[in-house]
Amino acid sequence: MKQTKNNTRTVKRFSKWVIYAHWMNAFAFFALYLTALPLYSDFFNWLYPLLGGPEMARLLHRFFAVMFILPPVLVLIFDRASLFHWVKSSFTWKKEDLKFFIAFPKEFFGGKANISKQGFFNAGEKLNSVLTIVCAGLLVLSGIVMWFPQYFTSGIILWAYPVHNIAFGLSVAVVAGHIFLSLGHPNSKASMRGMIKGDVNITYAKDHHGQWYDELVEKGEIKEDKSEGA
Amino acid sequence: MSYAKLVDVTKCTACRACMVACKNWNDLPSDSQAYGGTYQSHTKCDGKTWNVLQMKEYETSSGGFEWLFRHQACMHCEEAACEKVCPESAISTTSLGNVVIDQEKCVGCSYCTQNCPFDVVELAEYVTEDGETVERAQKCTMCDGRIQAGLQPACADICGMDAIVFGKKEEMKKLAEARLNEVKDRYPNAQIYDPAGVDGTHTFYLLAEDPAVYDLPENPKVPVSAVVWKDYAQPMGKALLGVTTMAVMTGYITNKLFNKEGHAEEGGQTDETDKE
Amino acid sequence: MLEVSRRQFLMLSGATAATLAVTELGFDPHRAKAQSQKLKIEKSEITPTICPYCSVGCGILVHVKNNDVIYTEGDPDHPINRGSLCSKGSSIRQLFTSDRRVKKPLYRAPGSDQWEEKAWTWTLEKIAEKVKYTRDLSFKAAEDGMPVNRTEAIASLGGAALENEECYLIQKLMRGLGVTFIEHQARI
Amino acid sequence: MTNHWNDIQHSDCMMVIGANPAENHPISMKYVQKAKAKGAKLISVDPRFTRTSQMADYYSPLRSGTDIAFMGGLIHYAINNNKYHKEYVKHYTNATYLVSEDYEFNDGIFSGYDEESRSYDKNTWTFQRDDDGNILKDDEMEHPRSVFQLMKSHYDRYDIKTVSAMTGASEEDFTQVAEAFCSTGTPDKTGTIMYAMGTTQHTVGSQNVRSYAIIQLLLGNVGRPGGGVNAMRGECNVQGSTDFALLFHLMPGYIGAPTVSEKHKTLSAYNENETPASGFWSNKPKFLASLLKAYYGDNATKENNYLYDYFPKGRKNYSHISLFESMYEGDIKGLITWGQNPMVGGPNATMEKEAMKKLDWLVCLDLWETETASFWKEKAGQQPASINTEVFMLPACGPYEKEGSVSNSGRWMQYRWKALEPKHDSKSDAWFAHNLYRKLKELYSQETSEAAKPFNALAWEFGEGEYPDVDLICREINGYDLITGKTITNFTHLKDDGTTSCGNWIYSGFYPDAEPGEDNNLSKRRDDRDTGMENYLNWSFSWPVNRRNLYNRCSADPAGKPWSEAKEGIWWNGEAWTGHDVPDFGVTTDPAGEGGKNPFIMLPDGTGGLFATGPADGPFPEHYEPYESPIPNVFSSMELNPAVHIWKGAHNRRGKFADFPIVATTYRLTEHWQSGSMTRNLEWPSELMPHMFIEISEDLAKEKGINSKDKVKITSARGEIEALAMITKRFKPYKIRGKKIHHIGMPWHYGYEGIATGSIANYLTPHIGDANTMIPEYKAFLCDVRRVET
Repeated sequence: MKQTKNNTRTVKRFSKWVIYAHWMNAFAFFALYLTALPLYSDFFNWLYPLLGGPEMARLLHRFFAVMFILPPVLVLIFDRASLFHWVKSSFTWKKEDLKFFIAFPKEFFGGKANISKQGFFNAGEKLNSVLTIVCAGLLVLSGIVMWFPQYFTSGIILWAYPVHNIAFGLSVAVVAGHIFLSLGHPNSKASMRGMIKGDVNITYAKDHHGQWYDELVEKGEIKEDKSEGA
Repeated sequence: MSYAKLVDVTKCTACRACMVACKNWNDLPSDSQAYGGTYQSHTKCDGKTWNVLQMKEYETSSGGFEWLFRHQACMHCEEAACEKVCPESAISTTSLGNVVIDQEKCVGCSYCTQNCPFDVVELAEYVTEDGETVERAQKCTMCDGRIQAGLQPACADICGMDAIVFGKKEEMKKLAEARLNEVKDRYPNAQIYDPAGVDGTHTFYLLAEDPAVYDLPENPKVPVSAVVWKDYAQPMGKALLGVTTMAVMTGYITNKLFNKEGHAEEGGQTDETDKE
Repeated sequence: MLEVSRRQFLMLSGATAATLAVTELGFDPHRAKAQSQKLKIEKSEITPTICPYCSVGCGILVHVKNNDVIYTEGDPDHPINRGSLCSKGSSIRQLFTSDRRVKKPLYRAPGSDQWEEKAWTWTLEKIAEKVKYTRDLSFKAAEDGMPVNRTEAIASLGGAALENEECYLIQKLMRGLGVTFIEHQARI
Repeated sequence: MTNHWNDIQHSDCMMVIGANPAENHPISMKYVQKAKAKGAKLISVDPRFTRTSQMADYYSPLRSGTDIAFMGGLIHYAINNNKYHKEYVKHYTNATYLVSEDYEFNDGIFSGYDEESRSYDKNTWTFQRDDDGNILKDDEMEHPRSVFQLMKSHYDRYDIKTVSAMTGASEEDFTQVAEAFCSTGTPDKTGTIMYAMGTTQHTVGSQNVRSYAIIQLLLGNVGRPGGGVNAMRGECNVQGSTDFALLFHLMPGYIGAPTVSEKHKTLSAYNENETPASGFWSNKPKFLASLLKAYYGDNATKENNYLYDYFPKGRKNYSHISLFESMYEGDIKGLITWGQNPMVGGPNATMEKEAMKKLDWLVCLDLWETETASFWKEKAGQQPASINTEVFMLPACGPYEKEGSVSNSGRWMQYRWKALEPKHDSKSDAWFAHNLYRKLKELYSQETSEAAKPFNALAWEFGEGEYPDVDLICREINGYDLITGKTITNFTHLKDDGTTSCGNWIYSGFYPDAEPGEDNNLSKRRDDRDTGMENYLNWSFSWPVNRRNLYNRCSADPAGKPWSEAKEGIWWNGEAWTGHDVPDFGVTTDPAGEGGKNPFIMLPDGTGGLFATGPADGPFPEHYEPYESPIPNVFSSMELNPAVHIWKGAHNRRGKFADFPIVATTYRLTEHWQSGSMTRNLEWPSELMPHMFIEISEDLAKEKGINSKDKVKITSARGEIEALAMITKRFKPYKIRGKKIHHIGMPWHYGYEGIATGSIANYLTPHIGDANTMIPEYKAFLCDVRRVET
């Protein structure tokens, strides 16, 4: 925990391994997205020359596929606790989480919502995580089948394509929302800091992750924030 | 007008001229395969060998013996799975009914090779207009250039036994029916194979035995997975993409409109103050 | 020289319609290119020949363009095969296009384990010398009180794929030299 | 072929024996199919079930080398079941002739046999004649010495049971075949026999063909549409190259080559001894004089007997086997091979390869490096350093890189035009012959030695160009009227007074009545309109005189009317013979007049020979076992054809059944051709049949512990080879005289050069040939097979 000059207090949120993993994964995702886009729809065929032709696009896609799979492995090795914490909280759902979704649309479209207190991961993040984990899992598994069809039965191979396709569509939707909330939506912008520097403004923590904030205060890790919540 | 190639296997002597004529016309490379223990030269059709003559020793249920021959090549399905799954629109059905792959559009993704119910499309080397050697999905085109110009496919043209004939589908169907009557005595299990599951094919057979004897699927279909994928998942995926995009855009706009004061300063300030 | 009547084109109304449709819908250069590539026998020079393999005697048309054989097909006007061929007959394009053809006269010296490329003039002279030497040494003008004019030290084998005119020439030359060991594939 | 390919469609029953047209003459099946569409039946008789068998209505297996037993059975069946065509037999064959009382047949031996020389004195194989020399006949064919009765008793032993026991064909299969084929013994039906090398490549090859001819004559099938005895030739011009006498015993046009003997000492002696009194061959002196005029041109005059003396005279049999035996002995110093590859195609190739080492020089003309050209290489199993043969491998050009004609099996002489210039530095064989001649002429021109004289006398007028002028060769073959300078109309105009020349009388007429410079080469004709019965009289040229079906006088009944409407050939219109073909008969010879019912005009007595006096090994075909046989002969105590020549020597061992208990045969495949140099060097045929294999039955595979695709070793008394196992239901063990006999087969196309390579099957085959033709017995020998442990 450190104090910034203008007295804005922050609290540690993510370890550097989580951050590395997140960005590596994010980068790989977009790279995968771009290298697959012309194959997804010939509307994007103009991308092939940029990618160096279909063969290169395919090669890059496979390269980035490895990059996409690597992050959880890295975290597993270097920061197991964070990984388990993330997975565990993502799949632990409580009543408050549901309330979050009732209030969220208003917040999303710029209104002021009264959102119930959220944990380390708020319900939105949890949903994002769950969808991300599921989609990534499907993408990876179906991708492996498509990459190495010789080891699978034709039924599995045939189904790998729609699965990859569906998971892709879903993950793009998830990612789009995720990005918007972290970049485009004014109320969540602060969270970007968490994924860059690893810490967040305490005010932000209080507003968006009330439960976590309370826990931190209770543990004495931070002092109570007196400023007005957003 | 729909055209079709009728393969009457009962007339075939397995001379395999169709295989050579195909390579000759289409300038395909040769591909010697390992010894398979029979006269059959290639295990199946692939991108280098667009038609393969199947030769099977078969003991009939009545204890008789038949050496069964079948010219196998792309079936040119009316409802072509390859065409359905091709992400590049490289595969299309022409006005004559034959299914062709545009080699310049194909990117070699092999979706078609995985989805063909008859396992005839395969990747093979192709030299592009730029002289680059790449892997492209290749298969029998029914000699598209020839038939568009009014010539017969090379295999039908070369066949001395009229085991391969090409013409209007209805006429070929009638011919097949007539032939079926003629061969019933010799081949009691003879039947026409023009599978309804893919809405009929433009290469169809008069078989001497059940399709299974020739390793042909009894009821080939466009794979359900391909239907799910192309008819549901992909449109929905695209819709989802659209909806998400719309939502994000709307969110962005509405925020600009209603949430001008917002909390933007928090993050912004933080970022700036970080640099010290 | 001769007229080769072209194959009776199948009248495909569909094909005509398709072409029309393409033109009506506007020119698709990509497709047009693909087509011109495919109908490769357009403007080729066509020469009829007879299949060099078995003796059914099928007619074959050889399509030549730019001093290369670009296609061979059954002669549709030939009364025996009417355009059809077997797998061997369909292969004769490669008799020309093969890169395995012997390119120049080859000579193998006694005891050598390799070929040497030679010019025709050298080769012809050398062979003529050999023939003359062997013949002169073994020539028998008479036997049992009658002229026999033969050599039994030279043998000639083959000719069943050669043309009649060539066979005539070969046997005339060989008998002119007095060769009696004249045999060909008909025996074996 | 007596008939031609298109004619097969007129048949009611096609018996394929000793052949496999679906594989070796694939397009012929087009006409088989046409016939079948009209209700005809196809019979396939073969040791193994082939692609032809699959197309057949009836298939009967037959152990290799038992054709005569099978055919004898058919003759027996036809006679005893009254299935033969009586009118035809009575008028058109020699069935009614009475045979000399001295002729006899005893326990496999015909009268006149000399064991020492293994040959027959044929003096007793003659007919009884009256004082005027006319043959005595019994029109009822009941006289015990009539050919018919002698034949009947000869084949008495060939009853179904015995035939089945010997051939391995079941009684049911045999009966089916017999019923189907003998049903053509009626005037309204015809049947054809299609055969090839499966028939001729036996020690009884000629008699195999004879046995076909006999059944065909009995059933009235010779000379009629859809009938005939049809040899399907293996190479595009084996017909032509035979017609042009690339064989030691012939001169062009089947005039026997003169030999060292009193009979041939002079031209007049030759003419006197070799010219029959009647039949078309009575014109032989005219043909020979004209031929010699073609050889020696102006140097040949009536006075110098057209330089007959210069024509080489042989003293022995110079056929393929004896050629290699002589080479093995070191007697042959130089060999020129024109597109032939004996290292793969020759019998007992192990030995023939050894023989090649004794050559001083070898010239090979081919498109590819053949096994023969590279016989000295290490990959041929040789030590190059120890071989002193000088080898010249000359690049020959391909078939459409030159021009000239080839004659198909139906004797159609068809022109091939030149499509493009020879590839690389290749030249045509004609170019080589022409230029070798010119080079030799240069060397001999100043000499007057005994050796130089005959060579210098040779006429060689084929133009001054680098290539010989094909048109001039064609004219010389057709022949000239030397007085007018025009090409001669046809051989009926040839004379023996030195005023005509003709390079090959049977072809005379393909280039008729042409002034110098005027092209009238009928082999170039391309009018594909049907002139009736699909004889296409205006397409190319068919020798003789554009005749499409030989002996076609037989297509009409004795009175000159077609036997049946569907089988019209030629007929007598009251004044002349007319119809769909060029009559093989005197055009104005009245059926009611003298000789009017004798359709076989090439034969001295004009009738079909059921009893033949020509063959070296008997007037009636008799079954003998192959040189290497798995079982004693049941028909007589003679095991081997008593008239075949046996080559002795360590290099030609004879295998015994005890050591080599499996019958083997060799054959060809659709995808390859002959010794393979013309197909194994091409990618497309090579990929269709890339591997050397042997076909074995499931039963034998089980006995020998051989699995599919295993590498196996096949051994015979002469050599051993390796091949891949093809275990097939198409080969079944035979039951011969109650004993199980295994039979295998293998293609003989493979060698060590080319894209598709494999063992040479002929390392296994023996040096033994037919008694008449010396054609080697490739089709039946003994071997053993075992799995190669890997």
